[in-house]
Amino acid sequence: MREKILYGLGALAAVLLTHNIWKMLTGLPDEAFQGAIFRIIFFHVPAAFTCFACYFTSLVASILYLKSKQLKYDSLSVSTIEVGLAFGAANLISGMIWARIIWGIWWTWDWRLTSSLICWLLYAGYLVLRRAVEEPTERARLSAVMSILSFSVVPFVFFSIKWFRTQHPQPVLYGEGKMDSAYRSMLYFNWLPLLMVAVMLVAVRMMQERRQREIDALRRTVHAF
Amino acid sequence: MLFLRQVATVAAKDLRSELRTKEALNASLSFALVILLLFSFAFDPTSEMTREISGGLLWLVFAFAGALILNRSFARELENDCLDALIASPVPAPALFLGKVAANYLLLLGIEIVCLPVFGVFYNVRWAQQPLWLLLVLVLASWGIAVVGTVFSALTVNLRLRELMLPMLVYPMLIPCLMAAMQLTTPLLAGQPVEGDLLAWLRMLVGFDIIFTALAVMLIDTVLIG
Amino acid sequence: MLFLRQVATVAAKDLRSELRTKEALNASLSFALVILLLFSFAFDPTSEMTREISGGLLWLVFAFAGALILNRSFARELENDCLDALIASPVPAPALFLGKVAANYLLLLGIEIVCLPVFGVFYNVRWAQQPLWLLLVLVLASWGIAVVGTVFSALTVNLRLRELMLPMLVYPMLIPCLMAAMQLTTPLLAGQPVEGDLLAWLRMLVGFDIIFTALAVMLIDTVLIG
Amino acid sequence: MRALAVEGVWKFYGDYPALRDIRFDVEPGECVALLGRNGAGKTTLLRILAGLSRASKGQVKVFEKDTLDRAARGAMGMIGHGIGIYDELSALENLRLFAGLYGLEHADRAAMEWLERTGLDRVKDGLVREFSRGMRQRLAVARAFLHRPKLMLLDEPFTALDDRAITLLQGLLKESLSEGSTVVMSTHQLREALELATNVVLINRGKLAHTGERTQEMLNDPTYLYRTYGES
Amino acid sequence: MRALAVEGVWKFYGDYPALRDIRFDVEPGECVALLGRNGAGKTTLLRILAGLSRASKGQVKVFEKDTLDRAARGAMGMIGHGIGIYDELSALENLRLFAGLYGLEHADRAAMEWLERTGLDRVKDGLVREFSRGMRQRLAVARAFLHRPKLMLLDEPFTALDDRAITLLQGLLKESLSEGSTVVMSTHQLREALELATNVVLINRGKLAHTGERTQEMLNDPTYLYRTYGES
Ligand code: HEM
Ligand SMILES: Nc1ncnc2c1ncn2[C@@H]1O[C@H](COP(=O)(O)OP(=O)(O)OP(=O)(O)O)[C@@H](O)[C@H]1O
Ligand SMILES: Nc1ncnc2c1ncn2[C@@H]1O[C@H](COP(=O)(O)OP(=O)(O)OP(=O)(O)O)[C@@H](O)[C@H]1O
Ligand SMILES: [Mg+2]
Ligand SMILES: [Mg+2]
Repeated sequence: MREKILYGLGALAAVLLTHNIWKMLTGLPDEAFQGAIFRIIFFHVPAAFTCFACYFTSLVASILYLKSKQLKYDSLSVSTIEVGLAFGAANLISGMIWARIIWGIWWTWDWRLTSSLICWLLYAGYLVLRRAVEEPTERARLSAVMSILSFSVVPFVFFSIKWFRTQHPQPVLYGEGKMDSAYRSMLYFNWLPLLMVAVMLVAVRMMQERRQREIDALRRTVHAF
Repeated sequence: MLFLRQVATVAAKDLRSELRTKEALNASLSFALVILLLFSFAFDPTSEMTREISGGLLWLVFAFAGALILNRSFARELENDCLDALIASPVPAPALFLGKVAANYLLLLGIEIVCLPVFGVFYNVRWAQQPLWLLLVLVLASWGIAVVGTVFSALTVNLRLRELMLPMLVYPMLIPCLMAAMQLTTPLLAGQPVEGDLLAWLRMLVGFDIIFTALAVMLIDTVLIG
Repeated sequence: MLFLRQVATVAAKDLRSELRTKEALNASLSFALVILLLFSFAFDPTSEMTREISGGLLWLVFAFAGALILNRSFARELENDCLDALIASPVPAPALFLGKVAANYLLLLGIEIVCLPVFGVFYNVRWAQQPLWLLLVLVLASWGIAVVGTVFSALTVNLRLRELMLPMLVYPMLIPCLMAAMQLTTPLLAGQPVEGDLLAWLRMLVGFDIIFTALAVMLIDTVLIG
Repeated sequence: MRALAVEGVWKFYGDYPALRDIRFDVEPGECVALLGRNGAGKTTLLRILAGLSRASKGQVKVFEKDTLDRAARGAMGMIGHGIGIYDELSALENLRLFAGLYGLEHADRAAMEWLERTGLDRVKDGLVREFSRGMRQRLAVARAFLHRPKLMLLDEPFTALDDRAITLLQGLLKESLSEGSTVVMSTHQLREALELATNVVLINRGKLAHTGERTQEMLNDPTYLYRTYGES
Repeated sequence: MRALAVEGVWKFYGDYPALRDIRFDVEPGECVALLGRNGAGKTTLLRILAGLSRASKGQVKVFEKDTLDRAARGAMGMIGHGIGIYDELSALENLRLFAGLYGLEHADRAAMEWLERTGLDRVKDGLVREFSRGMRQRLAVARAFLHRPKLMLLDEPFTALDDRAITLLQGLLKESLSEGSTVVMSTHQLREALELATNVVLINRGKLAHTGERTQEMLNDPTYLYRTYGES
């Protein structure tokens, strides 16, 4: 049953995405300065938002784990971080493609770009840390701490364009940013399917984690003789 | 009061056993020298550009050499299961932690103060033109390094790959702190005072120290008692 | 023949247990990335000078990340006193040593080959202009790092201060090798072939490899059996 | 007032229960031998009692206080696998350090007293690094007894000790028992343990298999216990 | 041909002589209990016998060959404090590795045989990391016996083992003794050791204090040895 809902969600997301891409390509005019490539923003920005949402969920899950010691929160935390890393990578890569076309280089050591990368590396470090701890309860405890500490970088990524002078564009969605309403609504509307994909992936990963735990426990009981 | 005394007891113990053997201190100092040397090979330091990158260089050296001290901090407790003996005592975990941070902090500052003149000689930099500001930056940034490093030292102490995990996790976390220190140090070494934009970096250092000290003290119980 | 089979057995064991967990590999890779990041802050790499120091930067990253792999090499044997079990077996110490060198060498090369494109992207360098020469330099210099690092890993494995001693001893010893690699890599990354003066550096690399391999194989018995 | 109350303690490693609903009480002055096969969960339980690890479910009360409580910690002493002594400090410095951490009033006097009692006063300024194994073991004992714990937790204390060291430790334990202290020790050396014990707690794969007084039967044939209450 | 000949072995740590002119012979088929108080030098001696450490003076011959010799090493097996097993490899991979290192002809068959004999064949593909302590211990035993050593060296093999594990190990040792192998083991658990031993070597602070056959007297009262030959 649960799986059916998940597949349904995935299918819906796919439909929405195709619809959006269709509209992007046919319905929206090219942006005045950047031309066709500007459309990448519809993936670049929602990917970043989804990624932040995942990290935030992981923060909450980690705190809950430390409070309740229930391993399901640990599963949630690791699942969201893995998915968050995937969306973070999507954001980075789409940004790099964009940069290649607009700025002519793949990468520049600008604060937004760099802090995104730091953030990505920190959460990748979270996964490396997890692999280094055998025992599930201890792993959950240590990685919860790591997740909480790591989150301190996220606001930094978010506000870096405000705090520093960056080559990366200034905010257009919030603050005094301006954006054409057609673009804006498209952006939000494209965020929806991405978020749905994220939710689906997290749910699948959580199921895997639970089964993995069951298998591990069974194997431990077998190996305990 | 009792809390402070406990912090001091733990710090004194760490300092005493470190100063008795000077193992981590020597290793870290000579590592710092080796890195300075390696860098000077990698980037021909006679050129003008040394001046531009001096702050960055210096803090890289401090960060790398400091990691050795930090790594040793909790590793020292593993040898005879001393960590268990400490945790089982009535000293609260935050006191334990702050004691260790304090010891590491002093050791770090010591190393930095020894390295500065050496750096000045190697790279032909007159580093003492703004001594007070420089000291302030050292004091603030080293506290950040000590706090974050000690938390991670505690976090990774029981891992098989301790030596590996610590630098891998600590450096990204420290980047804001190191960055600010680098940005402040370069002009200070060139003799310019801290003003204008630079004050923002100083604020960032202070913020970093406060946030991470608070987080660390809150989380240390969880880290130490499984 | 038997000797080679023993070398292969030991190398295969190391590679297998490393690839099963990928711990050192992952950690060392992400450490490499972190160092690239740190360097980019320290030495504002947008400027023209990146090109001048790219070789130096690259080999510093390899040296730091490699040290982690090397550190792990004999440390891995400590966990359950496996080193004793290995030494007590009829495998001669040189076979043991070369097996471990081979495993480390492959891991190092793997890391380097992953890091190169990343480096190219981040520092905006077109690194693949002289692929064969570059490969030659990588192959030669990594062997040097692997041999020297593994000897010291064996030497320090039983010291309490393993994490401290290894980098402290290895880097100074590696300076000739790293130096040559840096001098060769910078022009190669800029697209110039190896000729003239550069050939001398290449000879130096080869000499370094031969001398240290010979020395290591001769001394390893003494190092391992106390 | 019970010296120790273990109230339905569970410990999970992941989903694997290493301890399952352990519950027993220890009255002051008792000496409990904590027995069980390899992997039964003795170390896990002792670490929870000492406050080095938290139970997943259930509670442990030491003199009716939580194990994380300051007073409870001050009343406990532990000898685990490691000696818990710093190699870079001298014997006296080590004891003084722990006297300080436990907030003893006459730290120096207590330290000197225990150095004397363990026969280490001659070498009190020697670095522990230079001590032989036997001397280190004595110092570990001195450290554990320094603050006169009312509840002593011992994890395989006789392992790898020679007859003389065992005699020293048994003597000290007997003495502190006679002064009303409580002792809980895990061990595989049934004979040594049962001689001292007044009560027995047997754990079998994480479950409490038997608790009760030590009987003469057990003394005569230590494996009796496993045969009667353990799995084959 | 003597199985083991220790000819005037000294070992210095710095200036401190941990072993002083140790000399004794072991004939094939004997089982020697190496006894001594903490710090007597048992581990030091066993490591020299196993070729893990070199004597400062004197010689050790294993089947009349030097300990560093290939054939001598192939004829020895050792169980030390650690289990000497890789956590990241499976049980089978571990045994296959050591079969390879010892150059056994039918590596796979030998590995499987010992997995069966130690009751580990069901979990042969499980990573050692996930094994319980008892299983790890069994695997360590399997590794040590894998190449059917003619001379087995054991350093405190019974320490921290439960009754069942001790029985397994004693059984295997007895079997290999009956097949003509030789055993040298150090231990503080006199009772278990003396039951098995045919000969006794007692070291006292690095000096040989007594060598000879095990007598009924020793069995009846294990501390007899220390009282008679040791310092008080
Ligand atoms: C690898 C390179 C890049 C990374 C890591 C990156 C990262 C991010 C992140 C994390 C956000 C969302 C956070 C926020 O809403 O403030 C964002 C938003 C945005 N990015 Fe990028 N970016 C990159 C390259 C680019 C490039 C090359 C451009 C265009 C020239 C660009 C244009 C934008 C725009 C317009 C936004 C929306 C800003 C807003 O309103 O918040 N990005 N980027
Ligand atoms: N850190 C850990 N991670 C996972 N499992 C563990 C851990 N520590 C102990 N266990 C498991 O918990 C169980 C109990 O272990 P414990 O060490 O408490 O046993 P014990 O009774 O002390 O055994 P021994 O007599 O061998 O010392 C074992 O099955 C063990 O595998
Ligand atoms: N690596 C070392 N460095 C210096 N001294 C050592 C070293 N190893 C052992 N010793 C010393 O050598 C002597 C013999 O030690 P050894 O470990 O062989 O004793 P043992 O008989 O095995 O004792 P135990 O019964 O406690 O295991 C001791 O005095 C010890 O302090
Ligand atoms: Mg135990
Ligand atoms: Mg010994």
